[in-house]
Amino acid sequence: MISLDQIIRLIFFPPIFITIVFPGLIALLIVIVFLIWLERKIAAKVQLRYGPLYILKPLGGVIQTVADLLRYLFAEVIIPRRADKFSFIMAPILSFGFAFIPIVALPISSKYFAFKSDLSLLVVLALLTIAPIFILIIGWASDNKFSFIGSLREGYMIMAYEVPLFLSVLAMAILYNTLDIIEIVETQSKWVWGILLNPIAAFVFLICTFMMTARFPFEISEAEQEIVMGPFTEYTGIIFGLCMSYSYIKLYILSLLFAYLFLGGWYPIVWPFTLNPIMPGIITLIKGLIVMIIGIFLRSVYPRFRVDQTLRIGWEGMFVLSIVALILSFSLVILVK
Amino acid sequence: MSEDKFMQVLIGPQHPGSGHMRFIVKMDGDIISEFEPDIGYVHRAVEKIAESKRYIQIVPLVERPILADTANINLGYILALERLLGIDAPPRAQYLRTLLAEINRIHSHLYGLGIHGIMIGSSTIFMWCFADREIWIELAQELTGARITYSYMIPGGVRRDLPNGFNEKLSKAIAYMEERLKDYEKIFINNPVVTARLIDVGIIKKDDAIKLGIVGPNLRASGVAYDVRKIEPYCAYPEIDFDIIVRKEGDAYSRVLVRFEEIKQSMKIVKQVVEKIPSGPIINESYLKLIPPKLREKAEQTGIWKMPAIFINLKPRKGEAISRVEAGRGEVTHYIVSDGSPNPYRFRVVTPSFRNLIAFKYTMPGHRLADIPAIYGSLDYFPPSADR
Amino acid sequence: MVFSITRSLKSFGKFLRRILIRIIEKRPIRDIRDWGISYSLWPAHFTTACCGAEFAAASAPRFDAERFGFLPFTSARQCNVVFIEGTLSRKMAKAARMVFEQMPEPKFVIAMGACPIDGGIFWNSYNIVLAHNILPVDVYIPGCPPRPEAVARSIMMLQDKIKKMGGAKYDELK
Amino acid sequence: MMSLNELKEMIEKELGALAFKVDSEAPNLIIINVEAPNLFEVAFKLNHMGFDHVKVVTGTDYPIEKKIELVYHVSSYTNIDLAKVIIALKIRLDKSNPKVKSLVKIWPSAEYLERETYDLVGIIFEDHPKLERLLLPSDWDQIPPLWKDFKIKTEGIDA
Repeated sequence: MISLDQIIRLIFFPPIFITIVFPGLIALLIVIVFLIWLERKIAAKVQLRYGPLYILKPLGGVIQTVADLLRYLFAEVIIPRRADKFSFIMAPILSFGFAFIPIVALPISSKYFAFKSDLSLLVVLALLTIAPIFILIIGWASDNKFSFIGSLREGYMIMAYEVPLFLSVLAMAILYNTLDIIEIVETQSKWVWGILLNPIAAFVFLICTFMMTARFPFEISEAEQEIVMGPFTEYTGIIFGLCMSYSYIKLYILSLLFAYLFLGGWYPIVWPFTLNPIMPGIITLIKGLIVMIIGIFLRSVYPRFRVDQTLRIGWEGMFVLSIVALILSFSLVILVK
Repeated sequence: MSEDKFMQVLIGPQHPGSGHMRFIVKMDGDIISEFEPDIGYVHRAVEKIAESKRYIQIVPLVERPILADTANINLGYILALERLLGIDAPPRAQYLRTLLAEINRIHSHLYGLGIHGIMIGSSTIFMWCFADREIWIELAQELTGARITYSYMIPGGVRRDLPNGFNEKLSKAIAYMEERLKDYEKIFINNPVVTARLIDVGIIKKDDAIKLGIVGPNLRASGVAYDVRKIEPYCAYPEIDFDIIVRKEGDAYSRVLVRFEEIKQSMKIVKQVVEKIPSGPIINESYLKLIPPKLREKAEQTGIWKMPAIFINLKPRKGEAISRVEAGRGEVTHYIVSDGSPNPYRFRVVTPSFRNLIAFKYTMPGHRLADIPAIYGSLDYFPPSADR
Repeated sequence: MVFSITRSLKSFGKFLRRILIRIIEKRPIRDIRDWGISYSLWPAHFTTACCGAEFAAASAPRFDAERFGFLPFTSARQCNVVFIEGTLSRKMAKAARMVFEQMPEPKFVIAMGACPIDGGIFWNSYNIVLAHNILPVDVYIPGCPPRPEAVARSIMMLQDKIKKMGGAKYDELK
Repeated sequence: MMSLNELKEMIEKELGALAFKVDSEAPNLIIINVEAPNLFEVAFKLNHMGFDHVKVVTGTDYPIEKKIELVYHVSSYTNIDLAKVIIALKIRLDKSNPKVKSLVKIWPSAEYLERETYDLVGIIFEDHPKLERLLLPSDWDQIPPLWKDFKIKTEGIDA
């Protein structure tokens, strides 16, 4: 017989807890459901509307996304005749998977993590870069001109946001003298938050996050009025649900990463329950949510840039800024030593 | 995909950025090399149907294709018809027509501004414009009794008098709108992303604009000071003071600005109209005579007139008439050929959108794919009115 | 050999699909599905004629159709409602049929305005098509043009039809 | 300021024998009747005078006379004096062979107007850059709908 105690211990076994509960699948699902609702609700608030409401009136229609998910779940899945069937189905699943995997490397606190590695920050970023490749495959497999153009745009964008993003992370790594997320957070708890140490790197990271996750004003690869739904134009049903959540997963992971790198991770308050993974988890999540909410709020302020303008911002703006951030980090390190 | 280096992209009619038409675009990489609008998706043969209808029945018919700007299109038709009938509206009716035309111009411009906003991705400006559009629609509704299909102007006058308390509501609406326009400037006009998207995009030079025969705000944004309200004043416009907004640049951004400033001008006109409006009958005396005295007495009290029965059998003289009117989107031209029967022999209406259609073909090439919605929105093109 | 395998795979797929549909059509799952669908009616961006102006007003702040979970969305593949906004011309009717066929099931049609019902003011035009001749219309909205309130009403009617009358059936069971 | 009569005389002088009748019905309208072969030359001269754009192109069917009347309404944007009038350039064509030289080369603004007239009235404009169906479906095979012998239902007893 497995006792209750064993079950609890199994659930709180770090690799399982992190992948399944937090920051893994369950928390992810709740956050996405909440985030998409919040996105529509914030936009509605700015736009003098109510937004989704009647589905659950007392709570302002918070489960609207659940209804949308149900519809996707029970909708017919259409595979266009001219599409390459295997890659058409596999590419979104794999892109979802690779966007999700980096979660494993995210620690909850200094004593609670799935695995400890000196390079956990690098692992997260490296895994995140794999996912966009499948977007290119999607565009090819759909055999639709809008998908094709959309995935090409994504292809152009990959370089423009990834190089500055990596450089800004590198700047922080130099500053903290480590690539281990746990040590990064611990270092911050001794000094000050990273955003105060190197605000330029934080800014670059934030902008690149919005570029990477197709937030406004960089919603280039899914630009509705130009190329319908970008790479995902041909997708129906639950596979489209995967595609749609793809950018939100990336937003989720990058926001948590932002919290670890720049906002002191789980460390604003000294909490008494050291063993408990819940409290530090919540603190990290709140910090991440603030970043996510900034991201979704931009929708109601900005229209979108053109693709060439975005690339220019990436290369001429963010790239240069990230170099400046690197120099700043170097000089700080030299100054301290 | 075709074998040569060009890629043909068909945009629409089911496309978030196309409206009721199709663009046949030939792309060279990300650059448009050929652009052909394919219209006719909303062609409902207004001109042919008009030949089977009585003159008064055409009043609602011409409104339908141009749902966003019904008052102005109607005014044009009525002016042409009045020229054929040899009749004129009394001064009060002229002022009321001007009032409705300008209210309609405001909400038509808000419509255009909003659609342009959503085209380049700003859903907020779309929602705001449509929210504030409702205020003007409600004012017009108070005046005419209908939400957007007013059928307010009739030969020889208008259908209803000014309702009680209209002036207060109007001044309230103007005060509100002036505040809101400042918000619009913050979120849309001065938004860095908007300026980056629209400045120097879709330039129509002055010479080209004249050659292509563009109309309305698009023409004025290219530096041509042509406004029918000044060139050939109709209704109460000769007695009203307003400016023609002209800009030199001719790009998408200047078209937005012209529209934006014209909203302010329209509010100025509306203010003057309610100040200057003379008292008197609202239908021409020759039609008024036909109303039985008792009904007439009642109508003078309530301000709501029942149309005389003669309207169903209006028989204009044999001949033809042309009228032009500055509608929200530009100049509307109505041309009626009458053979003396109660039905028109030939009815022709050329709408501003149809005149602006040519701008697509000659403006788009050389721009990027992402500029299509930016330029399309800036032209304020309303497909049903072009197709009729 | 390969051919026969693919054919048997196909027939197996069909069989699987039929079984899945049978399971989904059972009571508790069906109710959950109908609830989800009724609050998630997404029309495709497909404006057929001038009623589109009033349709846009219906999703704008004063009337805000998004309260019902009604969100105009990009392409037919991700939507489940065809909203016929006014007259269908012959050219547009072809497009409307195509949009309808591109949509995944279960899908619905709302026809707005007098024109799709009987032609409206354009009843004697040579270039129009009545909606019921090409699409299975679920809800009609009379009016020329209907007010945005009527659009909101039509959404509620369609929700009722899905929830109470089992409107969301897959094509194979119809 | 130029009065309507002065303008009329000016146009008569300019066009000479090309136009066989110039008159004005309304205070803003000057009607010039032209023979089809002279149309292009007249248009060229009008354009030279400053009438720089076409407002309307209309084709009207007269089945009893077996003619189609083609009207170009022309006006000006640049010259304020000319902008106040509209010139109606009228040509009568045989219904059996409604062919005329396109004026797109002179007034590019006529391109879509002429194309629509071709589509709905069936007038063939020679030298037009793209004379194809515009409003009607491309598989339209009946007579042009704006001809009087194209019957649609009408209200009343015969409906």
